[in-house]
Amino acid sequence: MAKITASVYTSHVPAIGAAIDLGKTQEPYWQPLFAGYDFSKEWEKAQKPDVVFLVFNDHATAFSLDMIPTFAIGTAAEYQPADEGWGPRPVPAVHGHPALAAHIAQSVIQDDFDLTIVNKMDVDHGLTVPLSLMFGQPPQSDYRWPCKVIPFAVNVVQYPVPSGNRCFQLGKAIRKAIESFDEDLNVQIWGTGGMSHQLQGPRAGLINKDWDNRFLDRLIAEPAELAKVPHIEYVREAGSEGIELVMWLIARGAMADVAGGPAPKVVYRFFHVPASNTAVGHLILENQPA
Amino acid sequence: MAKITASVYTSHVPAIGAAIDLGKTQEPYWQPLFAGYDFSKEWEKAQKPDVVFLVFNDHATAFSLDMIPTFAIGTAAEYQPADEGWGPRPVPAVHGHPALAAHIAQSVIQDDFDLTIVNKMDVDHGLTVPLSLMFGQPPQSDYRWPCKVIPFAVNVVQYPVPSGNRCFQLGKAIRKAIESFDEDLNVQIWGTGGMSHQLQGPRAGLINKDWDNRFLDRLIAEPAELAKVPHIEYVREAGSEGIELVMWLIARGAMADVAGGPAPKVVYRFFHVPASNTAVGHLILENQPA
Amino acid sequence: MSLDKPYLDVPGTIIFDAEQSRKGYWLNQFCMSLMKAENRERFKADERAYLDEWAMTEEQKQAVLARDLNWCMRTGGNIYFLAKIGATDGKSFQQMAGSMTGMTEEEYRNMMVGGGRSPEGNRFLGEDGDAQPQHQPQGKAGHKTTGSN
Amino acid sequence: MSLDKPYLDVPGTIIFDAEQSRKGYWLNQFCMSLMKAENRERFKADERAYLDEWAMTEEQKQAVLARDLNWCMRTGGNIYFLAKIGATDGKSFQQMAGSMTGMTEEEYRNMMVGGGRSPEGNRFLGEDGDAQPQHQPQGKAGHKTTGSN
Ligand SMILES: [Fe+3]
Ligand SMILES: [Fe+3]
Repeated sequence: MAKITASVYTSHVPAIGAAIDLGKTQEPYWQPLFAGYDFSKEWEKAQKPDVVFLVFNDHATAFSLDMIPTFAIGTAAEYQPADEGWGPRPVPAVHGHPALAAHIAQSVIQDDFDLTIVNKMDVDHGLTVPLSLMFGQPPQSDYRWPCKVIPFAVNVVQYPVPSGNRCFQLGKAIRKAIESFDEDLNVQIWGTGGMSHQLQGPRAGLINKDWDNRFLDRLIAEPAELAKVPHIEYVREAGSEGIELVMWLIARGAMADVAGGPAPKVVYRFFHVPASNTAVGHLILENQPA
Repeated sequence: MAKITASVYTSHVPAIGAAIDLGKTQEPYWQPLFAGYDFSKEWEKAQKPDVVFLVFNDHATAFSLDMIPTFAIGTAAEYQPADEGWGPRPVPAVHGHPALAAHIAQSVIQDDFDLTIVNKMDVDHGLTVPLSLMFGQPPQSDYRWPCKVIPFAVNVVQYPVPSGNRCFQLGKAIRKAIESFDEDLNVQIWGTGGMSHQLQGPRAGLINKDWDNRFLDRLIAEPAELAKVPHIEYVREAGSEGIELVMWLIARGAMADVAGGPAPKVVYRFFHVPASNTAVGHLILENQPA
Repeated sequence: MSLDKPYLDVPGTIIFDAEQSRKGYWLNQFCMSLMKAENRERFKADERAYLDEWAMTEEQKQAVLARDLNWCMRTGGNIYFLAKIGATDGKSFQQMAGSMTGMTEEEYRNMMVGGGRSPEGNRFLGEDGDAQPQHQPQGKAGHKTTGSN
Repeated sequence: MSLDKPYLDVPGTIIFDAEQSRKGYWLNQFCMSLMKAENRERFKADERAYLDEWAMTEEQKQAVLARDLNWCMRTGGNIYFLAKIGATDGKSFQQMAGSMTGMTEEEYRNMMVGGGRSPEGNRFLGEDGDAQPQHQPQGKAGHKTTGSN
């Protein structure tokens, strides 16, 4: 049976990808940030997930205004890194898990989540930067990501985005779907984006460390309550792009405790300001044996 | 304020479009079918709707397997008739109502329906055939449809399609959205597709008049119960393509009685077999003053 | 436990679910390409060469070349996609649907005018309706070999 | 009653909702076109001519030519789309975001290294934070005219 063993939460700033790709990770500006992911890379080497269910948002890359899906699940075999205007990131193609993805789609749609099924999608920094942070740059001798990835894109670009509670409930449905899949698989679910940031207008550059850290506290301890926070609070407290944090609630909703199991173990927690315009938060939660 | 005054239900067979476009409506094969819509055309002339919210399904026309939205709402200003392989139907472009459509999208997404917003979409026979049946062919002297149309596409091509109950609940949310729009508008909601038909395999040609007529009875009298019918009953009793009938439940869910108002008046009912491979059903329900 | 597929016991019917969709992805995308007039021309000019541009299986290509829609469906095709091949050939949906029964065009058309195929005996595999495997092909094609319908 | 827009009272912020999206449709679709290298070349070769290929308003074109991202946003632009213009110009997200504050690149960068902009006074229109309309432009650009920050 497939099992969700852990959830991972991390920001996904494009400048982080650029810093990696241009070899700047040891510069004084970037060093503290990347040091914050040293533990995570070692942890992933030990965990060896088979599949990562990766919740992210497209930043006007694969989806233009022609079609804006609220929730889109990738059921393809492969996804190429996107050219976001600076050329594609020099990272491997992403390999999907079509059978598990199709299984999840079927289960979750029957649970009244109105997914869009996607078979063709270039993936932008929202998906590739978390992979780089958690797995490092794959060596040329074995140039591939160490696991399969199911991309799950959430609309957080055009308002209204899905509510925190909708995301949390969706996480529950995803858990049910994954854990009903026949094959033995070690599955992680990642929530990416955020934390506080605003990329627009005279209010650009807003950062709210206190709110961010309270978000991390509550995500660990009382996610169902946190899911009730309305959009407007994200905008007001964490900046217009801070709304990306609703995606973390999907990953959190898929953890065992939400379905009546034991509380997850907080394996790692990290917070750093700034990466470019953004506050970087990172959290690893492991499910515990019942 | 915008008001839903009536709902209309009709099949949307491609051959009906071809019969109209090729001038065959008075041939013995087609005459009884088109006669069944004479009342409806007169009724529409009296009703003069401002906007039709038109629930239909795309038949692998605008949506390939690259992207399959469960529910997609059109917020564009204009939609072109699609070339489904035989060339585009010779009918006018469809004009949308971007402001009302965007308002509905916003309201319904906030009510936890995970819509895909679409701004570019060619519309196939699923949308244009019902327009032709209800409005006739627009004269060359005034070559346009007599009202605006908000296209709402439902996935009924790749299983799993949304459940009958999900569709019915969505109808309720759409009603709430439309009736909270500031402008005075006479809005109709149409559910299209079906009735019994199967286009594939050795079982092609299946028709189930009894089941279809019972569906019409229940759609009028006990839609909430009807919405509980599982997919497999549609397939078994009404053929693999009979599943399109779940779309009628969206229109029915938007009627006043479902929100506690008076029962609608059955203005017209019609049933005919066959049109090509399909049983044609047609129903008009008018909301009554409270 | 895997998800239920309660539709596997319906005779003469393939439900286009996620599994079929994955199997038929390139076949169906090839079909979509025929919505452009210039692609229809290129396909008609050299079917095999056009098919070889797509990552379809050899079996899918053979099924298309044979215009055997049941075979196309078994390899993951969906009727709304496959209809683009029919449109390219100038066929109607009725001709396409009928072709999957073994009946002649006239036989199928007459069945429809007569009220269509009855659901009786065709709800579950193992019953005795005309859509059941033991009664294929239907119409005169069937009479030749089985002597009964 | 129309739908609530509870985000209209956040200073220095335009939420990209359905109304903005409709207003900015062609502006944003123009931006998307810059994801192709050949379009970036064509745009750089003759910006005006390239813009004229799109059904944008004259104001939207002027806003793009002026590289005034606040102006672009008022006409319906969204930052993720507008970022494609910045990418074409070789600008980073930090440079783009900073350009909307009136600060120099260095001033903005220093603000971020110092922990970013505080939410204090910037939650509601009418408060007195640095993102409020009465304090624009920010940084040295503001000091010149108002003498205070
Ligand atoms: Fe992001
Ligand atoms: Fe249809």
